[in-house]
Order: sequence, then structure tokens, then C-alpha cells
Amino acid sequence: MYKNSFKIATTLLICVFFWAETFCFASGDQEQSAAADGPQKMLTTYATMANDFFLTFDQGAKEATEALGNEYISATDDRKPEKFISNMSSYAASDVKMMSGYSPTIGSVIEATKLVNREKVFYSNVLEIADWWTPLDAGPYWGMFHFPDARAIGMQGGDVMAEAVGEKGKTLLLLGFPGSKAGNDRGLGYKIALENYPGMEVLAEEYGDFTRDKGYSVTADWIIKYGDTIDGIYCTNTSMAVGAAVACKEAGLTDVKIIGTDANKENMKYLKDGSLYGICGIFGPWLAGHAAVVAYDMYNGWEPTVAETMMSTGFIMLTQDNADWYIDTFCGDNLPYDWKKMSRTLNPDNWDPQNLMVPINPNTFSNWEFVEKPKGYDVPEEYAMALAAGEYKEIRQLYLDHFKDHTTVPPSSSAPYDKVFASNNINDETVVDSVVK
Amino acid sequence: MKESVNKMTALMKYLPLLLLVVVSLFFGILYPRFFSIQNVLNLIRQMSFLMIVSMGMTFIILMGSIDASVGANATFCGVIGALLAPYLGGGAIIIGLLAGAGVGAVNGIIVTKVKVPSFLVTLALMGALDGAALLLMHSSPVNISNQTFLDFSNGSLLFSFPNVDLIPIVIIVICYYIITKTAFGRSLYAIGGNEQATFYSGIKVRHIQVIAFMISGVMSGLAGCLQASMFEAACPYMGNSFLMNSIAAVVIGGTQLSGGVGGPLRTVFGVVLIAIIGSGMNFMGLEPATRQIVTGAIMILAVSVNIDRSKMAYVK
Amino acid sequence: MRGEREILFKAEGITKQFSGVRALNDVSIEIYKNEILGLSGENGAGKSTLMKVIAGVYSKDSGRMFLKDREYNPANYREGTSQGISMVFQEQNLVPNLFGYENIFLSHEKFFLKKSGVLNTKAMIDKTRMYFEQFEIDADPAKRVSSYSFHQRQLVEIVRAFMISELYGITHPFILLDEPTAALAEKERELLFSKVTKYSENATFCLISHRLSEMMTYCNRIMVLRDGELVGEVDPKTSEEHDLHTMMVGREVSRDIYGTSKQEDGFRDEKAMEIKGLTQEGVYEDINIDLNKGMILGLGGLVGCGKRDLGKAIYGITEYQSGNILVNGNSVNKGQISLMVKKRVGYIPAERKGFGIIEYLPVSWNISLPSIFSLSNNVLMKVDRKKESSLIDKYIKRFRIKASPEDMCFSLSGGNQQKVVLAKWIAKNLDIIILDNPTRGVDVGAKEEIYSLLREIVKEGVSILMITDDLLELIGLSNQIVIMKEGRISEIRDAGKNSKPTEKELVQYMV
Amino acid sequence: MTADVKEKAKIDINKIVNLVPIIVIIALMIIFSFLSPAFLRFRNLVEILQLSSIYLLIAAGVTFPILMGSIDLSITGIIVGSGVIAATIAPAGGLFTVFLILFIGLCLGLFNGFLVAKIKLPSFIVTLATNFIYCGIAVALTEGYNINIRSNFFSNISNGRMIPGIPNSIILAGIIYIIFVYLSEKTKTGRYIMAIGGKEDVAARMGINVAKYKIIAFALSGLLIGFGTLFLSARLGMASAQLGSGYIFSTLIAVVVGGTALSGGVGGVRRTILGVLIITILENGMTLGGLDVRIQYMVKAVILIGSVYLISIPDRSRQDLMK
Repeated sequence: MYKNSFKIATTLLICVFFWAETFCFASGDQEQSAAADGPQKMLTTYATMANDFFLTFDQGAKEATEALGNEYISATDDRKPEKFISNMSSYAASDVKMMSGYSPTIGSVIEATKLVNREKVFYSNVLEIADWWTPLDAGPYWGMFHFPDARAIGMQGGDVMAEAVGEKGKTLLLLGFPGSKAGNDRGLGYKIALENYPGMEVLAEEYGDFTRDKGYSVTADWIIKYGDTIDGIYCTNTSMAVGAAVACKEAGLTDVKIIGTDANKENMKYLKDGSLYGICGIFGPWLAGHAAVVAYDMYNGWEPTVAETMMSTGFIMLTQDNADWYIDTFCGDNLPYDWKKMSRTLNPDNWDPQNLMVPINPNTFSNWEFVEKPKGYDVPEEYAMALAAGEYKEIRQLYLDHFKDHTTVPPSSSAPYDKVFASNNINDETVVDSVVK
Repeated sequence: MKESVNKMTALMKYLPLLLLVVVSLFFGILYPRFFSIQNVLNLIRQMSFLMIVSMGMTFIILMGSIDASVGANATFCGVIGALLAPYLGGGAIIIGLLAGAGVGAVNGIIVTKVKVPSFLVTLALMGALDGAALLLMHSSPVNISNQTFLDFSNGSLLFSFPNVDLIPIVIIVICYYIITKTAFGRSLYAIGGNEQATFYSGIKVRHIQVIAFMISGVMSGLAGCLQASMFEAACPYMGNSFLMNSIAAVVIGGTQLSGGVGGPLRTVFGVVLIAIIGSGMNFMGLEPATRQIVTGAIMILAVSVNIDRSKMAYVK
Repeated sequence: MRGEREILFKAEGITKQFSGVRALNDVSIEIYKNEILGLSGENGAGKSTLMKVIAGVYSKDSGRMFLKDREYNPANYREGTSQGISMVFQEQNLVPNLFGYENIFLSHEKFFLKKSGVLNTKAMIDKTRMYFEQFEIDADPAKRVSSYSFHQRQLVEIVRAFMISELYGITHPFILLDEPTAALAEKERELLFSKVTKYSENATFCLISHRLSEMMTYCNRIMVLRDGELVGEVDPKTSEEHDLHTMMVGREVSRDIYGTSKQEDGFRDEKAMEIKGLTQEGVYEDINIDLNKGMILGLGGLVGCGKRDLGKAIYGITEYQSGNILVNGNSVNKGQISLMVKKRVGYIPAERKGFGIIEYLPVSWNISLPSIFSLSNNVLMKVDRKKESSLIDKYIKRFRIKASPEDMCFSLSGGNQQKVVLAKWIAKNLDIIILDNPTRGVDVGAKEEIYSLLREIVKEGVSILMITDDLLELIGLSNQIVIMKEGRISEIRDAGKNSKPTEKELVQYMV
Repeated sequence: MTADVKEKAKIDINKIVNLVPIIVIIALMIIFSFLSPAFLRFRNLVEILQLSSIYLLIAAGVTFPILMGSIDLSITGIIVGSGVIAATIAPAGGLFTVFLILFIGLCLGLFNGFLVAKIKLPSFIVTLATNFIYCGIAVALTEGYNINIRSNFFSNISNGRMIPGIPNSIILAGIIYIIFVYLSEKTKTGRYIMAIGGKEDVAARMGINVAKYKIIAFALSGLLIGFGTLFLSARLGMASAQLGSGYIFSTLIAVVVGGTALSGGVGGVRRTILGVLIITILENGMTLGGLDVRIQYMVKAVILIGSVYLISIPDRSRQDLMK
């Protein structure tokens, strides 16, 4: 008996689909005509709302989109690649022409960028990129990749740690979850940095899943195991750092230097009250906003040069000294950026990235240094040619010159960390650029 | 033949303990510090949340139902506690517990009145609670500065024995009493064994089910508030890990999902085992991959040791 | 029919042990073609075991079996069936959620495979339908078995025996019936046996039943087992039921198992329960019954006459549309079991496993279950273990339950399980007990005990409303008999110690 | 006579109840078409189907153990395991990779079945444990990174379009699904699995090799999850230890909403598709409608409980209590 009801089901569904198809062409045309003028839809994708980093990320993208007079859409994927892709393609189906944001796993970048080129959607992304996969591999619709260099962040963390514990001490390393490229590379950078300090050593490293409770429990066990020999803990994000701080406090270890990454409202208080020694800020909201702006510019006819397709972006080190400045500037209700000013199309001459940006040379990209190329893959030679033609140097200079609005640069009073840094791997070894106010 | 059976069952009784001893000895020999008072306290502290939640879960599973909303519920109550802490201080915890009870009641009432299988009701509610919690906390951690609320975990009512270590022990005692000594507990077993027969014996099955769900809710709430006060903030999804772990703990202990067989002490065993292994592997600094494999293997081992097939029609 | 004494099946010196305990000891029987052989004996006498050995469910420890002079030792039940021996089990052997035809050919599908490995469903259904018509079973093969009536399901199992043996090219199946009538009412029982006798023209039957009367009427020979040994053979033609009974228990037994002699008719004339105009459209209508203190009121009628629904409704398991129930003079609102229990009314369902006992809990907990809350002081809800255990021991002794308090209920015999159910209510010292077929699937010995127990508690002023399909039980036990017919009361009749109505008298009001 | 009346009434209820999922689906589609005009775009519907096709295969897979009264919680583990192991052995993305994914899926399922049927452990905990193990293996092999499979053949399995406008994964998944529906309803295997779900002891006595068919059920589950993995990896062009998280609950719910009871013996693979559609349509529609994720959670909860409630009406008329 449920068999025939099932038949009914299928027939009904088929009907609906056909109706839908006819309907879609009708409405489709309307959409097109409507789309021509008036505000456009701009999509920003990110993993989950339940994460302070992405929360401010969302804020940035929203402000930028609305500043450009467009309609803001956000889509989260709970770190599920399949959801991420299907979000993008269903929005592409509904004629969203500008997309930007973060992809849950590095591998899904490939399919995402193929998709935007299939669907002719302008796309710009941040933080995660597939191994050996450049915008030029995907096609013209993938405009720019923004990347605060994870290795450089880690290396800086290492130096700061060494300084904090007087170049001599035992430290621990809390990584994110396995497979988070950013997390692991930060850890790697940290260890590389420590090699310059004979007195420094890494007792143990552990995955803390980027969560406060895991950070707590791992640290608690470390404290039992290593007792009070611990001098410092470097964490690849700040939630774990706070967890570690709580554990130390409970065990009565007061002078353990803890350094975290990603500065956001909620965690600044721990920096202020000294339970954290330092936090590295990577300007999440700015990344989101700038990516949106790039998509917008491309939609309005701007085309990135080869060198611009992959850009390394600025980050800062926060300590008690400049914590207040950061809170005042970035933790208000509105972000301090002038989004319109970032647009190349709205301000062809006096545009301003409002952050330090340096082109990345894929051939020497720190992210891929230890990853072997897939069989038969080669970085498009455009990059090599651009490098040879000196385009990289030009672009680097161009962005430096336009970087006038120094809101993102800490005040010089807050020495020694009064710089905004960005890695620069134009030369073959990774060097860190910095800009002072 | 009865003799041999009895011998077997007697043996079965001690196998789980043996397993526990072996595991902890293993770590103890590797790391002498593993047995230090300090670490024992640390262990209790680390298992405290899971212990509380699993105790609640025991009530439900004994009835043959399941409560998939424990984790989300913990987060939810933690957030409520954290939000109210500035105004009510310690009182916020009470509200948190009440909220937990409320959620439990909703579970129970939907299960008994609307008659949808508990697994689904609680699963759906899990989603709803996650959403509600995120809305309440605006998706970012709610920091707590109110001292009385923080003392709930870090303060100590008894000598210098921190509450985090004290509370789970108290909870164990209470739950053990309720389940094994009271008529309520007895009727839990009866419901798990044969719901209809219990119903026909004039036991108010529906009431008991609702109450059990409420108890489980309160436990989740307690765990949530405790966690919040320990980490000085209510974080998104902080209770997530409770769901699977608590079910695993209960089942590893030998309480059967079909209901009617098992008990609180078995759950304690399950939680302790999970905690010891977890912490032990932290000591060894194992790769996460190896951890997962070990955990899985030990789960299977523990169940095969604990499960009492003589008490089940057939294993599903 | 017993003319040509052709031997169909022969067993020699069958011995079977269960972990040291002798269930069968050197049993040898011969079964003739086309006969209906009765196997009788008390519970634990080994008759079911013998059947299961023959059917291949159990494997014998020693001894030999021959089927038509061929050595026959089946490895499992399936082999038995494929050689033409199949069994109708006491607990039915059908999968409720499968369709009729699926059940019939379960594990014999190989005869209906298409080349593609797909089952030829249509063929199966047609074949089944054909047989159903031939054997006059009005059930739809393409419906779930759970929708069949109990009686239909039994016939289905018998038909399955014929169909499977036919599949394997055996024209003359040997069918073992283990208590087929335990749960059947008078009419259905007759129906079943009329069929069995009819089928026996081209099949052989072996029958176990606790209803000695029907064994006497329908069997050609009756073999009696006691403690795993064959103690003798009874010829129904020449001997009578009482001899059989005596041979079973191995001692002289009273001819009055219902304890009619102990019946007291002079019970007080105060009403324990009044049922006023109870009505549920199409199930039972306008039922008025008065149940006096200390009386056994028997409620009889054909299956489907609504008497069992009535019982459920009175206890509050199901709702009723109109009418009301007074317990000790004050009315109770409907549909609330717990409330009824508070008013000291208890109910013993017919489906023991489903609703009576909790199989995987110990006997002790089962007994104390209804009174558990009253056994606990209200302050901390703590159960008073001393009181509890003394209560339990008391009733285990008094009801002669052959089990220790720790034993799991599922390990008990039907009789003992029923005693446990009875005990758990008496332990709560109630005023009224509603019994639904109290002796279903219980052997004669246990029956007798249960009856005498009922008499005892009645003496203590408990009133009993007994719903039963067993006419003799109805007549033998009750002080007053109410007969229902198609949902209405067709006759109320006093059944005093010396004024017992005959079966005929009652049956006429049923149909 | 009273019985007949009841019987009739029941049938009517069943008729309606069997239509519930379809009604829900259509209602959702209408609502969403108002919420966002883009929803009923042909391309979007195709998108829904493509997403469903993966869910469908996985859900169909786990339906087998559930029909048997067991449960398979190792979904994520098998997805991750089969994908990653296959990709590490054969990253080229040729036919061999395809075969490996399916084969490994099958083996992992077999292992579950072995533990449940031979060692006689409750499936719930077994699959929970093996889930850890399989994920562990995957992480060990990849250190958590993902393995990109850059081969057109491979990605065409999912993204190619033999019929213009309709991705292959939809068609292929459809065919596979139909085959397995057939298998579950028209073959011995399917029938025996149902029988075990209904009354295990009877099934055993009737001569069904229960252990064998338990193992088969889990193996089928593994194989189908393997198929799901194939389309998933093909679509994303990669295998990763992060894939397939969060599939457990949505698929289980899909199965039950489809009308298969967790107690076993009731329902069937055939109806799982409805549950899957409901869930994917819900997600897609709410995302397109621009509903706040947090609200989405709640809406989902309500709709799911609601539809399960409606579906389980006839069962409830039988049993007056629920676990």
C-alpha cells in the first residue's frame, strides 16, 4: 500500500521539478533584468559563527559590503567542504556575482576556484590555499589570495618567547587540530625561530583542537608531567592560550609566559591582566573586508596583475603595552577602516589598502616549501616571468606607497612591538618586512 | 552447572576492575608522577564534568531511552549561568540548574506525551539548544568575572579540597543512592526491563520518565555551569564532547542501551577508564591518530569484558 | 484409519542432557502413519524436548531415529523441515513484520529464485493463496503476519509444514504440535482439531496439550512421559481422563482440580466493584456487573466477544466511551492504572511475557514491584530492604514458587512465572484482582496449585473477576458466571458449589 | 467484526501517514520558493539533488543495519577511512582508485559486522569505537592534511554531465540506489535482514544464518557509504580526514524521518530517499533564504520532531509507551 503512495510521491516531485524549471526561466529573466542596476548581492563564506575569529571576520565583510552599497550575504559551512561547495554553487545559481571568504579545508579551494570560473563569479579568498594551486591555475575569476604568513607569525612568536624568558628556558607548543595548515605552520615557524637560541628548547608539542577546554586539559597534564620547569607555552590560537593560562593559574604557576595568536575582544582581557604575555593579531576583519572589496573591484572591471594574485598581509604583536591601543581601535562597535578607500575602481589614484601587503612568489611560497609538487604540476611560468620582469618589486613598492592610513600600526610608544609585519619571500629565504608609523 | 555459571559471573565482576588496574599500572610504571596526589586530583578534576553528565545519562539509559541533548544542554545552561553571574553571582548557578531541569522536562514530556522516540527528540533538541546558546552568547565566549560564581569551581567548601573535585564525588554518592536504594531507582530498572509490565503494575511510568530526563538535564546544567566557572567563561559548543563520551562511558561500564541492566558504579568505572586513558596518553604525548585508535580499541575491549550476555535476549 | 499400522517414524533410546540434567532418558517410540499421537506429561517431563529432538531443534546425545526406515538425524530444524518433519512451536514461529508468504517460504526461497537472483514474489504469493484456499484459511498472504489472528497464525504454521514438505517432494509430512490450543477459545479449538483430523488423511500428527480432555477426544494414542522417561501408553477409547492424569503425575490425584468442594458460596453481600453501563461502541455495550466481596466472578464468551477488552477497560488500560466504575462505592475516573492500583485493584494479563513479568529482572524485584513505593519511607524514598526481602520470601514460600529470589524470571517455567505475577499482586494485599486467562500455557500440576491459591485468597476477602476462554475453568472456579456475546451480556448465572451449570448450558448463550 | 473496523481505519491512517514526507517536502518547497526566488531555479534544484545524492547513498547504507535493529555510527569513520586509504594507495584517480574506495568501504563495514555478529558486541558501541579507529588511521596516513586527486576522469564521476545540465553523480547515485532498493525488497538478503530485525530467534530457528546476514548488512552499509565517499571525493577532488563530519546525525534522522524505526524490522531503504530530500531541502532552502544559522538549528528541530511525530502515528496506536 505504501508502494502506490510512493509512486504518487515520485510523480508529484517530478511535477514540482518541471513546474520549477518553467518557473525558473521566467523568474530567471526577471532576476537578470533586476540584477543590472541597484545594489548587488555579495557573498562571504566562513566556517562557523561559533568562533570569535569568524565573528569579527563576518563584521568586517559586512561593513565593507555595505560601505560599497551592496547587499551582504553570509554562508557558514561548519567546516564541511561539501557544504561549502554547495553553498557557493547554489548562490551562483541565484546570480550572486561576487564572492569572497574562507574555505574550510585547503583542498576544497581547488574545487571552489574551479567552480567560480565555471560559473563566472568573481572570487577572492583568505588564509587557506591548496598546495601547489595558484589563481592562474584556476582561471581569471579567482582574483586575489590574502595570507598573513603563518610561518612568519610563528617565527615572530619564537623570538618574542625567547626574549620573554631571557633566551633560556623550556617551552611547550600547543598546535591546533591536525590538518590545520595555519596552525601547523605557525608551530613550525616557532620551532625554526627557536633554533637561533641555543638556550631555548621545546619540551613537547600537542594538538589542542583550537578549543579552550582541550588547551586546559593538555596543559594540566603537562604541568603534572614537567612540574614547574615550564617557562613558556606558545599556542597557535588564543582560545587554547586562555585554557592554558587557567590551568597554570590553578597549579599556581604564575610566571609562565603564554603567547597566543588571533587577537579578539573577548581574549584581550587576559592580555591586560597579564595571564597572557602576548597575542599576535592578524586583522581578521580587515582580511574579510579587503577580500570583499577585491571581488567588488573585479566585478567593476579591475584586473589584478600576476604579482597581485597572491598577497602576504600584515600582522602585529600585542603585549600589555599596546593592548589598550588595540582595544580602543579595533574592539569598538565599528571597525576603524575606510572600506571605500580600499577600492581600486572607486579611487583609482588614491586608494589605500590600510594594511601592509606584499606579493607572494608561489615558487618560493613558505606554505609549500615542504610539500612536494603533484606529478606533472608546474607553477604557471607567468609568475617566473613577472618576477623576472621586476613586477613583484613594483607591486610591493606600489602597495607600500599607498599604505598611508596607519590605523593598523601600533603607536611608537609601545616599543618594541610598534610595527606591522608581513612576510616577503621574493628573495629565496623568507624575510619579514615591517612598517612603523 | 549453576556453580560454574556463578564462578563465571563472579569472574566477570572483577574483570573490569582488573582492566582498570592494568591500564593505570601501565601508565604508573611509565611515569611515576602519574600516581602523585597532585595528578589524582588533576584526574578527578578532568573527569569531573564527564562524570556528572554520565551520571545523569545513566538514569536515561537504564530506562532504555537515550538523551542526546546533554552536551548542548550543558553549553546552554553554562551560558545562562555566565550571563546571569554579574547580577545573581552564585544564584546564577541555581538558575542554570533550573534551566537544565526545564530542558529535561521538555525532553521528557515530548517523549512521553507526543511519543516520539527519545533518541530523535533529544537529537533535535540538541540542535535547537546549540542554536539558542549561540544566540544568547552572540556566538562568542561570555567571560565571567563574578567571584562567587568562579568560587563554585575553584573555591573549597571542605578543607582545601577544591569544589571541582568535591562536587562529582557528591554527585556519585547521590546518584548511587537514588538508583540503587530508592523505589524510583528500582522502577527505572523495571521500565528498562519491560515498560508495559511496569505500566500494568501501576507504576507511574510517564512521571518517572519525565523526572529521569529532568535529572539528566540538571546534571548537564551542573556540568555546564561548573565548566563555565572553571574556564571563567561560557564558550560556544563547550559541551559538545559530552554526548558521545558520556554514552561511551555508560556503555563501557556495562550498562546496556536496551535498558534494565547496569548501574551507577559501572558508569563510574567507565568514566574513570576514559579519563585515565586520556590523561595517560597526554603523558605519553601520543599522536592524535594513535590516540583515537587506542581509544577505540580500549572501548571494544572494555565492552567485551563488561557485557553480561546472560542478561540480554540477543545482542543488537 | 489405524488399520494399516505402517510405521512412519521410529526413535530408539533417545537420551538428551542439558548441562548435566537429564531431560530425556532412553525414550523409544514408534509413530504410525496417519495417526494423531498425543504426548502428555507435566512441565519438565520432557515432552517438548522430545519433540524438539525429533524436529532437529535439539541434537540428541545418544539413540537413533528412523524416518520411513531411513536413518534420520537432522543437524538443525531446517533439515528436519526439508525432510518433511516440522513443528508448530508453543511460542509462535513467525516473524510478525514479514508478510504471510514471506514467512512460509522463509529460508526456503531457493525454490523461487529467478536467474537474476531476484525472488519470484508473484509465484510465492499465488502458491500460498492456493494453499490457503485449499486449507480454508481466510487470510491474505500479502499482509503482515502481525495482522493475522492468533488462530490464523497457527493454521499458517501447519500449512507451512505441508507446503515446505511438498517443496522437497514429500507428500506425507509429519507435523508436531506443541500446545497449539493453549491460547485458543472453545470454538477455535474445535475448528483447529476438525482441520487436524481432516489433514491427518495425508499427514501424521504428534500433539502436546495441557487440556487432557481434548487429548482424549482427538488422539488415537497417548504416550505419557514423566521425568524424561516413557511411563506408559493410554488408549483414549478404553480409559478416561483421570487415569491419564494419574499416570502423568504418578500418584492418585483428586478428581476436583478446581477445588469446587472448597468453594464458599455464603460470601458477604457488600459490593467490591460495580460496573454501570460501560460502553465502547462496537466492542462492548451497556455492561452492568456487580462484584461482591470474596467472590469469584467468571466472565466467559467466545474470543472477540469483547470480554478481554472489557477487562482492560475496567483496569484503565484502554478508555471507554460511557458508563462508570465504582470501587468500594466511590467512582474512579477512567484510563488511569496507577489510580486503580491505589484503589487496591490489580490486573493479571494473559500475555505473561509481554505484560506480566519482567523477564530480565530477578523474581524478587518482580514480586515487590507494585508495592515498591509503599515499601519505601517517604522522607528519602529509601526502600526498606528488610521489609522487602521478608515480603518476598513469604510469598515465594506461600506460592511454592520453585525459584530463588535472585533467579531471572525468564528462566522460570510458565506455571512459576504465573505464580510470580499472582504473588506480586497478593503481596500488595488488594481487594480486587482482574484475571485474564490465569492458566494459559500452564501445566495441570501448576494449574491445580494456582486454583487452590485463588481459593485461599478469596477466603481472605479478595474478590476476583476472572476472564477466561477455558469453559471448565469458568464453571469449576466461579461463584457466578457472566456470559458475553458480541459485546453484550447474554446471561448471568449463579454457579453455587452444587449448582454448577454444564458446558452445553453455557455454550448456547455464547453462540 | 470490530477488528475489521479497526483494520480499515488503520489502513486509512497509514495511507495518509505514508504521504506525510511528500507533503512536508512539497510544503517546504513552496515556502522556500517564496522565501527566495532563486530556490526553485533549476540549477539550484539540481544542486539540491547533487547534495542529496551523497546523503542518499550513505543513508541507504545505514538503513540496512537499522532494519536489523542494530545501528551504524561509524559513518564518518568509513567515509574518511575509505577515501584516505584509497587516495594514499592510488592518488592518480583512475579506475583503480574508484575500485579501492568501494573495496575499502566494504572491508571496514565487514569489520564492524564481524565484531557485532561473531564477537557479539552491541553495534552501538562497536561502531562508535571503530569510528574512532578508522578516523585515527586516516589522520595517521594524512597527518590531517588532505590528498588532492587531480584527475578529470575522477572529478567527472561527480561533476561531469553526460546529460546536459544534470551532473553524473545524480544519475549514477539514482541507479545505485534503485539497485539497492531492489536488493532490499526482492532478494533473500533483504528479506532475511528484515526477518532478523523482526524476530531474531525465529529467524535463527528457521535456518537463517543470522551471523552471516548481520555481517552482510554491515558490509552493505560499508559499501554504500563507500559509494557516497566516491561521489563526495570526486566532487571535491580530494580525500581528507576532515570530510564527512556531521554526517552521522543528519543521515540517521533522514532514515527515521523516512519511516524506518530504530527498533528494526519496520520501514525500508525505499523510503529513506524522502527523509534525505527533506533534510537537504531544509538546509539548502534556509541557507538561500538567508536565515541565521542559529535560527536554522531551531527550525530544523521543530520540523524534524514534527514529521517524525506524524509518521509514527500508526505505531503509537499499537504501543502506548515510547522509549
